[in-house]
Amino acid sequence: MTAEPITTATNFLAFLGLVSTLMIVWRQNWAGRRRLFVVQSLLLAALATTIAVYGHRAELFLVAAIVVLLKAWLIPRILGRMAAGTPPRPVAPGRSAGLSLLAVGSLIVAAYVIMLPVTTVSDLPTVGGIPLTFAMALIGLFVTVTGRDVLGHILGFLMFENGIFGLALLATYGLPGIVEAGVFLDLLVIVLIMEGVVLRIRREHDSIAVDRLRELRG
Amino acid sequence: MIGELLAAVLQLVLVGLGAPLLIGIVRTLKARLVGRRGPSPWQPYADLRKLLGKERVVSTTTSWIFAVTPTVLAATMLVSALIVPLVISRPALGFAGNVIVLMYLFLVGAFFLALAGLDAGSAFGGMGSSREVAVAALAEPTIALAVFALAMRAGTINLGGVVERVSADPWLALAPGHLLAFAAFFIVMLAETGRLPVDNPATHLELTMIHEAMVLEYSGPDLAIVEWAAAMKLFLFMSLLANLFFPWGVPTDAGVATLAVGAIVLAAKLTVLAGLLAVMETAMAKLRLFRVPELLAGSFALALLSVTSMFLLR
Amino acid sequence: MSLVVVLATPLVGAILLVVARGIAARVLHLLATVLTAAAAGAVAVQVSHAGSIVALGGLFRADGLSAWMIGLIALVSLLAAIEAPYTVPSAAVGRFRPLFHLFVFTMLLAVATDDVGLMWVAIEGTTLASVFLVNLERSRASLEAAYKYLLICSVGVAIAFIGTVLVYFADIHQFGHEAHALRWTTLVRLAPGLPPRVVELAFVFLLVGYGTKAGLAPMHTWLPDAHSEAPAPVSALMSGVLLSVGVYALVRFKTVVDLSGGPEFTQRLLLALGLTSIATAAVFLWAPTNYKRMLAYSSIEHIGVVCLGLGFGGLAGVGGAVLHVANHALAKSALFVLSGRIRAAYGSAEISAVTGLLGTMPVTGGLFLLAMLAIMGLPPFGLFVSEVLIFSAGFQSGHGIIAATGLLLLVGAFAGLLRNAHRMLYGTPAPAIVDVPGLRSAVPTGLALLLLTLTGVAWPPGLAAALDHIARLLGQ
Amino acid sequence: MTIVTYVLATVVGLAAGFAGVGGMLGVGMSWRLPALLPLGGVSLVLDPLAGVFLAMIGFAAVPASLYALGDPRQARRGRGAYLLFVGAMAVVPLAGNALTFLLAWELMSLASYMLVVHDREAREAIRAAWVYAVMTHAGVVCLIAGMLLLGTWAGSFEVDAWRVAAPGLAAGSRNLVWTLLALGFAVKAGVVPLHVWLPLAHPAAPSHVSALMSGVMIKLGVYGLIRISLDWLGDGPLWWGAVILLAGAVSAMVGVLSAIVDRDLKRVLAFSSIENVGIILIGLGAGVLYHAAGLPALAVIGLTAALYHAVNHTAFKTLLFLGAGAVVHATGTRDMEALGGLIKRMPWTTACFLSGAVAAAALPPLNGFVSEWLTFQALLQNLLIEQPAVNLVFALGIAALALTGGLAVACFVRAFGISFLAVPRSDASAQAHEVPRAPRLAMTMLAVTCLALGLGVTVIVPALARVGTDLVGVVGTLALGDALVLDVSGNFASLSVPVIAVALALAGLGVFGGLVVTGRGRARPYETWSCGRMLQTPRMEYTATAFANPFKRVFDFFYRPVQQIDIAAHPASRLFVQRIDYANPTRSLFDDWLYRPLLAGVNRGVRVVRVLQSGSANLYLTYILLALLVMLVFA
Repeated sequence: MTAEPITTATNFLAFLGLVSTLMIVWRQNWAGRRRLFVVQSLLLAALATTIAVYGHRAELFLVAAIVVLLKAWLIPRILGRMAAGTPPRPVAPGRSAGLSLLAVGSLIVAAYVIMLPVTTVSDLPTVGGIPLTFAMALIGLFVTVTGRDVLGHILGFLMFENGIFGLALLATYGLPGIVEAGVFLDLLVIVLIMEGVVLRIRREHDSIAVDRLRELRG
Repeated sequence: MIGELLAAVLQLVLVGLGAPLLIGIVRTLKARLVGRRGPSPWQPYADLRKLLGKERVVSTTTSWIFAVTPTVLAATMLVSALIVPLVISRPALGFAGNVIVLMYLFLVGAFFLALAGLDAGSAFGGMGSSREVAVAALAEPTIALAVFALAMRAGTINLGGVVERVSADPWLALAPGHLLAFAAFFIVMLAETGRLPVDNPATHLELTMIHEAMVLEYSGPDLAIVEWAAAMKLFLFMSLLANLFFPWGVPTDAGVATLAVGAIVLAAKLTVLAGLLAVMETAMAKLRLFRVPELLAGSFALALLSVTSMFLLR
Repeated sequence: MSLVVVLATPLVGAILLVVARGIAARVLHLLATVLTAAAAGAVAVQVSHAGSIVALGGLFRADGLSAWMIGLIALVSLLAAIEAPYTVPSAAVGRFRPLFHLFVFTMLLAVATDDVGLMWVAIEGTTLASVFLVNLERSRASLEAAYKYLLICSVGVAIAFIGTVLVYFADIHQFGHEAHALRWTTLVRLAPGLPPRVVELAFVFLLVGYGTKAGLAPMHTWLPDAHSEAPAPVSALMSGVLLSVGVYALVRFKTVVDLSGGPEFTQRLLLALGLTSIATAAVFLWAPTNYKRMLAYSSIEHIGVVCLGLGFGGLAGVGGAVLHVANHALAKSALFVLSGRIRAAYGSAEISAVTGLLGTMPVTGGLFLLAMLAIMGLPPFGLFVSEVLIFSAGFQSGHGIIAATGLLLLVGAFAGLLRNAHRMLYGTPAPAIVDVPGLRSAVPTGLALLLLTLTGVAWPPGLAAALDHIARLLGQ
Repeated sequence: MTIVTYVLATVVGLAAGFAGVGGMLGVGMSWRLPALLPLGGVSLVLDPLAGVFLAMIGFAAVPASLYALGDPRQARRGRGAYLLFVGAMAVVPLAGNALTFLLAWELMSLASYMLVVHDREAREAIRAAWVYAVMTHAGVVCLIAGMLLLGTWAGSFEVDAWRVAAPGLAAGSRNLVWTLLALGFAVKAGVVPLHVWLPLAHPAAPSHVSALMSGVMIKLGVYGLIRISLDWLGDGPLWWGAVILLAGAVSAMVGVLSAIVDRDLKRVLAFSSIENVGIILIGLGAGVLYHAAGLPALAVIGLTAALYHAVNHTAFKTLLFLGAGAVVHATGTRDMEALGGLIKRMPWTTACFLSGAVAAAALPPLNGFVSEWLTFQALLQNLLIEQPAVNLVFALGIAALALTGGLAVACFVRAFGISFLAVPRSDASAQAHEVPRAPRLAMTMLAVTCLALGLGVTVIVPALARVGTDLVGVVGTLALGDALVLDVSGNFASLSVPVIAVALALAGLGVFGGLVVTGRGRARPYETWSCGRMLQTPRMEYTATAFANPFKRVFDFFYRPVQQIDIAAHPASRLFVQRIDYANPTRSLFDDWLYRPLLAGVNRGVRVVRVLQSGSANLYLTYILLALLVMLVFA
């Protein structure tokens, strides 16, 4: 039976999303990561439009538009403003990307195993992409955990958010309107607050490295 | 009823007057054993009469306890005299108490004597009290177990009951448990009445005396009463030993003739025991104070043996 | 109608307070909290009669549990609002008031809404509203605490979002695109039909997510930093009710999961997390350096006890847990308010700096001693009775070993708490310390302790019935 | 305000006392308030056993409150806690269900904690309060666990339901419940090795409170043990009684041995409380053993001995603590090495303390002797039980009781002799003055009670025996002899304290009369003989440490004494000694091997675990990730 167009399209887009996430993990310098984040957001917007077209869900067009506006343009601009002050960090020698790629690989396998209950029970055409987007989320979490500075944390968190957004799209063809709006609002507010906090950290510690933030113990 | 009264009076007279004589006999026997002529057995009466005549000198630091103690000592001994079956198996106050009451009455005496020792405020009084109370404490468990052995055998711890039960069945007296209990009780008697291995009654050397140290401050009539009470204590302990473990000849009914026979039998037993005591005392030297607990532990082991033997041979 | 008023008052108050200045701000601040409290009272009365009230077409709904939480949030925010002028530095009070009311609004929204998705947004909102409250004093330490608080809670709540999405997926997969699929009432109605495996997977995400907000170990790491660096009224609010809102969300989802796949799954998880929380708290309570961190760890311990109560289940277990949430909120908010005053007087939050508290500050010291006794679970205060209730459920539900271990760990926590209370309360009093003047300032904490004695020794007539109703509501 | 509180306490005491006596005489009463609290609400039930303990609490609270009235300024702080303390203690024996019992029990502990931490500056009082609170709380947690388990298995938290359901329980579960509850009650009763809080807490509290704590509060631990062994859990196996008896024997010996060597007067009395609880438990253990072996008559005797000694101990220990309080009030110190010669300055207190000491040393004709004698009778009749192991336990009990009796005499000779007799060792005790009239009245009341309890044997033993039969089940008429003589088990043993007392009095009068009549009453005052030395100073007296020296040598395996001598030589040459300080402190077995290592272990463990909160955000996030993965895998 020929796969429906929606399955092939969503699987392909989800795959591209995962590749972009791997690229982010592989690229260490900040500017490259920010650009890849924009690519990832655009891919998600494309995913939303395909589901809107084939899944006959009109409101997803609006969602895709918001994704482009917010995640592809506004948030990267704020990230750029945040990173303006920091001196370009040389890539730490000896810190090969190989180790993290290995970890990311195992996370992808874990994502497949975790999502087994969902994939076995669901008969949605877009079921193939669910583990991929969940892997994107887990990798986002991994980037947050291994972030050496505040920007690493924020970027990891945003990737994690993207992964979840993708999962939501594939699994449920979009959440109810008010919840979707709430999520986007919260995301924007988090980034704005994070910008305020980062500014204050830079003023306080004149560096945004994480090991400056270890005074509260016990 | 008259017989009961007569028996009570006889017991009081026997204990009151007989005690110094017993001390005298022991002293003369000890002297004879070491080849000395020694004083006559009536010498203690002379000492008491001399002391009664002397003037009472009382230390300024003492309080009313020091003054009351001789009376308390004598009173406890006299009451005990009416409990211990001397000339009759059921004496006047027999119903009111038993071996445990007797032991605690002796403890009352020891308690007040120790306090009197401390009251004078001198080093010797304190030392005597401390050691006397230590020895008394360590002797307690042996007494309790010996009494337990008797109670198992006789089914009662009323003194009269034990005497009647043991005299009725002679084989009881020869049972190993019974003899072990006797040995344990004998060692306890030495400790309680301050005889040789534990405390030397004849010396005034500060470091060795326990009983004498407490009464160092007494003088005149007080000293007389204290000595008298100590003599009575020895008399009572020995007669308790004699009548509990070898109760033959202790009459059960209170006729004039039977009482006389009882008195004579008691006198005979006491002389034998006095002889045994004299021999023991001349044979042994005084133990160092911190070896006395080992002696008492030995007597405790004997008492435990007697209890377990009672079990096994029941 | 009163439900909308309860939600609207703090929101409107927050907006007005952004612009208000001077005496108007102070009046508006108090007025807003008092009005919220009144509205909460009205909601409680209506719910006790009608069982549950609905507003805005079912988006907002208050049943027994919500009414209980709304009442609690209103009460604690009243206590905190009255205390605010004393401990919040005057420079920061301009920024404090609007954020405070926004924080209260988000919490009320979380417990008042029926829509699970909106509840998620509201709980995320509570984090965002309170970040700058934690960093009010702009010290280096409070900045670090605020940053970690924001980061860890956002990650945690995002994990909870995965859970919410999975629940929504399970609902749609089974019953197609329902009108209000994410409403709790529909979820409970459809729960038996939901695929158990998916719902249980969702519950794991929800437990980790909302467990972070509730301060359950091992997701508790943000709590001691945030609560010790925040000003007293904020940490009173956070420790008292914010953690309980996290537990509220867990309870809502537990009911759904229990109906779909049976209670064993959630029981095992809740008991495990409950015990770990009490154990971690007991260890860190043994020798803390800072008394506000000590109070934060004691919150983790009590939330662990609540978790045990939920895990044991049964009328006594869940009822006890709900009562314990209220008791703990009252006692802990009173303690944080008092610790704020002690910090203002002694100038330092270190335990070693505070000696002879009963001598120098008799009123605050006395109340602090009573509140500490309450938090240690001693009668005549309510925590003793609710703990006995919870552990009686533990033994009745056959989890004897876990209940016994819990009790043992509580003794460890008791020993730690008492040791530090002794170092602060007794000893030679420091001379140059003066107590906050006047008894009026002691009225709010005194009131809270009085309420605690009520639940401890003499239960008001309706309390037992209310707890049973709530327990039955949650499927026991 | 203080006066009102203590008068109120006296009234509560009297009410409790008479209600208790009423309860003992069979007046049953029960009063329930189900709505007030969950798990069955509040329910109070008065039965004979509760009556005995209620009477004890009531009649001890009266003199204690009276004593406090004597010095209102010092008793001002903690008056509220005192009232709560007396009230909560009165509720404990009446409690009819689990929650009421636990609530009253914990309130009692809380009130006594507040009173122990009375003196806020004293460092060791604070540490004592902490040790006391933590151990009591651990005990309460055992009680909570035990009672909730019992409530679950019996189906209800009411005590009556327990009695009905107990026989039906499986043996294993009943033993588990018994062990838990026994541990909880043992902590409160101060049974060794859970006794370490008692010598710390009692001396720290004000005297009238430590009198109540020692006299009455630890008895509630005994009350609990009686309830679980004979009443709530039905008739249990033999080993229950054996455990109680052996624990009692060990506690008695450790208590009295520790009391003999201690320098602090109130600590001596606290240790003596441990000893007396040991004696009570020996009696109770015997009773429970007989009950389990199916000999109800002997079980009643054992229980009666335990109850009687509990009543007696309440009387003389309260008296002793009030006496010690008077001494501390007068001299300001508790150290016996600084006391002495108080008999001349405080005659009234000395007389009362002496009567307390004689009673505590169990000497006739006072009450201590009678109950110890009765305990002996209970122990001596163990031949009727056939098992040799049980007989061995009884033999150990007899030996322990006897040794304890002897050592108690030594302990109280030392406590009374060193503190009150001879020459004052410090100027504080030299200027001591008699206490006001109220404390003296309180102490006299108690002294008279001790004598009355001693002489009234034939009235009290039947009353307590009725309590015993009510618990153990109906048994034939106990042949307890007539009004004058107390017979135990037919003619096994008989005792008549009034007769002995009268005989002693008569003999004493006789001897004294003889002396006076023969005109030898006159006495010449002179200095104490000291081998011819002219100067007689208090430093020549025997001290408390010296008095205890023989015991330290004999029992050195228990005390493990440490020799501390430091010699201050003259700066010019080592040979000329200016001052020698000699101390011979003993070490506590339990502190060194049980509690200190426990605390050190906890501290080490905590230091290791604190690393978890190391401050790095990445580590915290890893915890969350790990928690997620672990739960996904295992759930």
